[in-house]
Amino acid sequence: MAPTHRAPASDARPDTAGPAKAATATRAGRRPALGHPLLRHGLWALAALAAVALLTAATGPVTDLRVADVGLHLLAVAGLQLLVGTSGQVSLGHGAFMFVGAYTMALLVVNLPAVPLAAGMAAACAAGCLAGLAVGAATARLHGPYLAGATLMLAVGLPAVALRFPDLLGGANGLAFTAIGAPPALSGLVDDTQWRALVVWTVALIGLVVLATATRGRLGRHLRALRDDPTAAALSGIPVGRARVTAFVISAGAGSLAGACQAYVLGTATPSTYALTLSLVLLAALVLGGLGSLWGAFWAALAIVYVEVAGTELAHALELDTDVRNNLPVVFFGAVLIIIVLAWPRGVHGALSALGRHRSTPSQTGDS
Amino acid sequence: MEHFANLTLNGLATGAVYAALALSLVLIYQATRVLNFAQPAFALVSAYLAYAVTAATGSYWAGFAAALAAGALLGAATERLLVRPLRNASPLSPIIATLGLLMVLQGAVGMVWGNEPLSFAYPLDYRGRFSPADAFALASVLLVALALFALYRFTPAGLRMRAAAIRPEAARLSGVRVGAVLASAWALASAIGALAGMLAAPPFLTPNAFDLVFVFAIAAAVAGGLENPFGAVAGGLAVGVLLSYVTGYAGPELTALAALVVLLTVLALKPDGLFSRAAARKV
Amino acid sequence: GQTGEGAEADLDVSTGVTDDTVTIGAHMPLTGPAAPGYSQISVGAQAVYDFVNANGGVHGRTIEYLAEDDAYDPTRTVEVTRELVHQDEIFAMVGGLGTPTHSKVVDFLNTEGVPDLFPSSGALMWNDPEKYPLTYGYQVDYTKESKILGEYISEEFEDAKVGYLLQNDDVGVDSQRGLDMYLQDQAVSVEHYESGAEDLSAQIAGLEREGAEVVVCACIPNYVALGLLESARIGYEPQFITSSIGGDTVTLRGLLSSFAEQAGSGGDPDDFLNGLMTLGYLPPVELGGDDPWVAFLRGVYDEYGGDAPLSNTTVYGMVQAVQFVRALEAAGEDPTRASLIEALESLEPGGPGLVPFSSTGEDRGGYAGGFITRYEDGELEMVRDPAVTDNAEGDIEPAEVDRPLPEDIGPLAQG
Amino acid sequence: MDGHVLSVEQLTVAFGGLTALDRVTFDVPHRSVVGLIGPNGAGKTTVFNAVSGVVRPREGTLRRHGRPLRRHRPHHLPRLGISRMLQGLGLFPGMTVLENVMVGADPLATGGLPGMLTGLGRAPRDERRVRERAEAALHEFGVADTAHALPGTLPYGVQKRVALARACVCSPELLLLDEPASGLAADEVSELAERVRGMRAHGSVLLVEHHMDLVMRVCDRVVVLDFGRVIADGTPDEVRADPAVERAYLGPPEGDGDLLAPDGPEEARDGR
Amino acid sequence: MAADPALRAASAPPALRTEGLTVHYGAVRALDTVDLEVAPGALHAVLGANGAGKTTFLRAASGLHPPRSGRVLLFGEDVTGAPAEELVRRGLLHVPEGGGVLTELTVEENLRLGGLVRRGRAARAAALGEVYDLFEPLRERRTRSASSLSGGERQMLAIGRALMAGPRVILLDEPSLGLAPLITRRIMHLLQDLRSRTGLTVVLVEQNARTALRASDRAHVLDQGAVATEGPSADLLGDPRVRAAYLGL
Ligand SMILES: Nc1ncnc2c1ncn2[C@@H]1O[C@H](COP(=O)(O)OP(=O)(O)OP(=O)(O)O)[C@@H](O)[C@H]1O
Ligand SMILES: Nc1ncnc2c1ncn2[C@@H]1O[C@H](COP(=O)(O)OP(=O)(O)OP(=O)(O)O)[C@@H](O)[C@H]1O
Ligand SMILES: [Mg+2]
Ligand SMILES: [Mg+2]
Repeated sequence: MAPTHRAPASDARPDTAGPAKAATATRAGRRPALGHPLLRHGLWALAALAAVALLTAATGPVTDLRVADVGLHLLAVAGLQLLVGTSGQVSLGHGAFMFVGAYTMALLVVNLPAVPLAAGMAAACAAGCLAGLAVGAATARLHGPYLAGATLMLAVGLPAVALRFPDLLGGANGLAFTAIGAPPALSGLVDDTQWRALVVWTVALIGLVVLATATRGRLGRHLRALRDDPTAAALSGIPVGRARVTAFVISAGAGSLAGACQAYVLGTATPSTYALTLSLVLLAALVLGGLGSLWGAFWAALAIVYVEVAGTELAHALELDTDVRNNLPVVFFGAVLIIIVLAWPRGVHGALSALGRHRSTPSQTGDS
Repeated sequence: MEHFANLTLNGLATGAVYAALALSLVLIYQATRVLNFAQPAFALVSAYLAYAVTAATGSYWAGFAAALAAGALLGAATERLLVRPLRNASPLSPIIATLGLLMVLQGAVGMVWGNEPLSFAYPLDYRGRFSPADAFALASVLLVALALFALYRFTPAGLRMRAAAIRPEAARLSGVRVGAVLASAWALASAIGALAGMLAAPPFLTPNAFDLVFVFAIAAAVAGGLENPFGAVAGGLAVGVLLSYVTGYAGPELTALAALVVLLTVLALKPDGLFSRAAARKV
Repeated sequence: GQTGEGAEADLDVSTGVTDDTVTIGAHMPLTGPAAPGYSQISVGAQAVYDFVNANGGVHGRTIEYLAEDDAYDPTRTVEVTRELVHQDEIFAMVGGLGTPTHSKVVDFLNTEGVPDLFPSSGALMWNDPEKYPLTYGYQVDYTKESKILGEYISEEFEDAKVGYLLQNDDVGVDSQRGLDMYLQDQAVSVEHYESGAEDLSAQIAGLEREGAEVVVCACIPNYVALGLLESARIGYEPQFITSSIGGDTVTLRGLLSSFAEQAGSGGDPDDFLNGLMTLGYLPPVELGGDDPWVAFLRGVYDEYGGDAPLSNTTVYGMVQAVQFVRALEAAGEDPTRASLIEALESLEPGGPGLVPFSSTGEDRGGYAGGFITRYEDGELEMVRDPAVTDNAEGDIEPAEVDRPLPEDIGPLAQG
Repeated sequence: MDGHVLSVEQLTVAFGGLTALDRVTFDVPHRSVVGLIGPNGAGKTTVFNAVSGVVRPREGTLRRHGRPLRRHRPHHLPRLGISRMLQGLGLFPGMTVLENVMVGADPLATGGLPGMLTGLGRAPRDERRVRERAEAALHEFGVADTAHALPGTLPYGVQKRVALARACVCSPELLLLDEPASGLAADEVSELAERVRGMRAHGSVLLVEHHMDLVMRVCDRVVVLDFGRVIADGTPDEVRADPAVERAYLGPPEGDGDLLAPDGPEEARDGR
Repeated sequence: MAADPALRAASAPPALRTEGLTVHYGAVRALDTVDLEVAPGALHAVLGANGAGKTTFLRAASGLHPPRSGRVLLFGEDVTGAPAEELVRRGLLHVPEGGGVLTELTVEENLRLGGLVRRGRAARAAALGEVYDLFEPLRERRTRSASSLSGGERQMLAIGRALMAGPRVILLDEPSLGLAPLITRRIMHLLQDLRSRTGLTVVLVEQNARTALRASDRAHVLDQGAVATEGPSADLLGDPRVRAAYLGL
């Protein structure tokens, strides 16, 4: 440690990215605990599920599909949030865990159609956790760009497994299947897409409750501590390596569940879905949404689904040359990313909460 | 045995391309601690511009010069407009901004030139087991690495560059004009990236042509250690040769997997890359 | 609210048909690594629809063609397809592109009762009336065409060592099955490439090492060009024979145009291409004015197409559109999905193509075979006359086809 | 020997060619304050690093209550009843003061991973206990009102107290303090002295400090290092009177007027 | 042989002068209209409790933190708003709190970096030699990474790096921090020596008020961002009220 003894000088750039330092003074300590955390989070989740049910009941299958898409991406990004925002490990390979989940789900449905959905989800989560354990253990000593590089290669390399075992995993074509839809008892009440959206949100919200509980409690504290200062964290009794791996495992489990949800909704698992782009988009959306808070993950999921839609609609709305029209959505997404990162370096959530603070205490500004 | 030699030579030729892009990544990492995702896009724009200039003038080398100039310009502009404003944000922010830039530039190239492949010439005769074009690629990359090494180690400019990257404020207090130094580092790096683009573009150029090159360049840079230009070159050539063997002996679907396994192995043994110095004292 | 699942979808509907429009959709990669090579297909199809619309449409209705980008990512395919069906309410899917992609929506389209016409893929699964009653193939399937190629090679290059260069997906697998029926004993080497790879040097080196004198490529044009260039680089000169997806010499000429000069002989990309053999089933643009359909399509393309030269890939999309226009016309004044299907099944097997087109109740494999040409300085020489076969053990038989002229087809004639 | 919280025996640490510690031997008795002083680079922090498992000694033994410490790692310290305050404080800038101190108190929690994930089982009780302990420590160190502030926004003296609170919240048996007085104003140093003396009631302190007033005021024993060797070991008065210590570290006795007067011993040191 | 600073002040403009310097961090005013004048060749102390604004003052004076209002004059020239790197070229060196050594560079690279603003290879080499003579431990560790240094060694390196530039005015933020008593004294000696040899002007921020007042000619005492009192150091040291209220002595 340098004998610096004030708040970290603005020019100190730790390369073990503590990406969210200033952004994430959580309120864990600020609010007196309102009952049991599980109860609190569970009530939130039920409210959210009810909202989703209302929304899907009021809209058509295309919106249902997008709602489901938001839900599963929310879960994936929330997992990434724990890894990147809380534990400070930058992963460019989160899509690989979605790959694991999607294929676990697909293999189960294809080979053992009788297995109940919940068991499929549990298996996918377990497979993801195992993958996370392996990856976390292999990369526990890496920091900053080295971890980023290794996980980037993971995102590219792992889906190739499907190409290596075409008989089992379907090669480049992947697997197509139809998982069980709405139970007959509910036919007439909910249609198939709506049912799937509800399943996704149920899974996602369970995942979020776990992630929220873990982040608010001792584990989250440990992860934030080792993000901010690994040496001091170790000296305070935190087994740094093990905590890092734990973060990887949990985040991979969430990513894997999200992948399983995606496979369940769309009935496909294909390597090209889990290409590098997916991993990069997840991370980009996380930063755009705001590091360090599950709300950030929510904005991220919205962005992943709807910026794309907006770009496509823009392209259709404008009378354009073919080449320009085709490429417009990509450019649009990139431009949104740049503008938001420049305008709100702490993401949508950071900007909104700063706004909120500004409103409530107009005299207090100036968080460096 | 002859097959082995062929695979090795092919691997060296593609490895030179990875090495060139890895060099530009390393240089930018050294300068600003940013993993520049827009680097392949700079290379792409430069290569497409070179294509246009070559088509207009009929001279490959006019296109080549235009590419390097365009690369330098793009790099400097990005540093000024995207990276510098995010200096005090989280370290991830500039990385994500460059990712956004990658999307914008890649899409823009598609808008202007379309997504169909263009036929892109080699600088020199490409025929032969180790052709003049291959030799050009390898030689230019080695030369650039040598020059960069000398720049870092022996020149005040290199010292300023490193200082500006590590602790901008402390560097300013030693009289380093951090802004100018960083902009020129980005310009230089992106010119090297443009060189990589010119080497990687033949034979066919598409807006996504450099995606895989970029991935392997990152793997090369990381495996070699981000502190050292020779690490990038060694990493690039090693990755090129390795992938060539894997394709030749095991099957092309395994290349990415093999790269992953090798990278993890290297980093497990040397967490900061092969050419890194000892880890810094923490307390 | 939407139709529940399980119940047989109602086909007596005219979703997507209004008084003056018929809306159809397709999914294809317009961006991303898989886009190159395919964008001309939708350009060609659009040109035909524009031409038809400009000439009064089909039964007075203009055709609205929605080509959506799926970036060759099946997840996106599922999403855009559902949007096309539920939101844009298309009448039919026409020309959904790619095996990995389209195979993920074929179930959905069939259960939703959306006619699924002419997927742009040579996979065998489109021809499965039992499972996919609403799906009708277009492209000659990979196995059929490679059987014809295999037989030809086994006859014409009797003692030659043969190497395969295959795309590492169903294209390669299905093609190899057909080739192996005839070339099992001659094949000395099988090389694969991943689509998206930038380099074939290891594969070509492998083929050369095994001494392959004939190389069959089941590849898209990019990789045919790369293979030709790479062999020229190392001075390896086998006879290249490509399947239908890779043999577009217009595209190949474009790809190779920069290298001819360095090859040192007058600077014509034909130096790479001369002698190249290709399987085809549509009229090749090289036939020029000699073929009424090529002349017609060129006219349409010149007026409504893009800036790129007319290639066989463009023709692929144009013929796809022509076949749809034919079916739509036959579906009657007030088309329903059922009448469209009916019209398809009674469609004359002849069309712009040089081999029969099959879209009957039992066999909806689309083009049923092909012919083989040899390229020489811009001219094509027919080395194997049109033949048809099945994708199993069946024989290869000469094909006869009646080709209507463009002016015989109502919506096209008014021009 | 068993009475000693820590015994350092023949401790030798080398970095490449540089021997940072050379057969260092001393004890920290139960309930005592031991000062560790010496010129810059003498190896004081390195002693701390060896005790806390951050560096591996080349030779020598560390004993706790007579039992050797073998291959222990930094995160074992709380379990060993040892706690360390870093030279640069090492507060977690992204966490509130309360959370910072709660991290120090976390070893009190006993629940496992499932509880942390679900909030079930012992987790809520653990959490409450840890929080109460941390709040008590904040009170004790007079910084309770800053509980929800980020450390970076606080004056340095307050940050120091937070760091101390974090180090002390688990009532360690041995507290390692690395230059706790640096950057503090005179009155704050006095307060610190009181606290350090007060700690003797529960455990022992090993104190590295350049602030001689403090060292002389609070230490029961002082060990002096120079170039990695122990050059003196005794009561503060003995050490102050030791000419070797004066030559190597202290310079001529203070209070003789101008600090800037040329002093002989310094020249002598230059000639080493 | 020190020239009388007061005498020189009469003939030359002050080495450093601030007029109404005011600095904000967001909405917080950290420095409030601070006027200060340092004669060339003087050793001037700035004192105050934790958080009084001493560091902020130095950062504003050296161009690291642009003031909201007020002026900074260097040898009579207005340099308000000039960036720190320009001021370094004009001979104003700031050794920040905690030194700010570049831990990724070697010891010698750190020093060479400091000397880059100096013209002439020979001058740089001579300066390097002088710094090594001054801080022997640095010479022994010249090829080591600066991150391996002990706390005190880093502080030496930071001061050495500033000296490499051949400063005319040097701003030191708590230089004695973490240094052994002997080294602190040597640094004070060195500063005295430099000002008599080269006319160096020193602004010294210190927590240890007694040492600082003994070493300096004049001093300012800051309290909550404003100047509480100022005067010749000896007077301040002798004034019991000042000692009690601001210096905690
Ligand atoms: N990890 C390391 N690698 C190389 N050298 C080191 C390392 N750690 C310490 N040293 C060297 O060992 C010697 C002792 O360092 P240490 O930090 O223990 O000194 P110290 O007595 O604490 O000094 P200070 O009072 O200045 O803090 C120093 O010369 C330092 O340069
Ligand atoms: N980056 C910053 N953002 C917000 N407030 C700050 C910042 N830096 C300093 N302050 C505040 O400005 C005031 C003056 O701080 P400064 O660091 O100048 O004091 P100081 O006199 O140097 O104190 P010390 O003796 O602790 O070094 C303090 O109240 C401090 O909390
Ligand atoms: Mg120390
Ligand atoms: Mg200060």
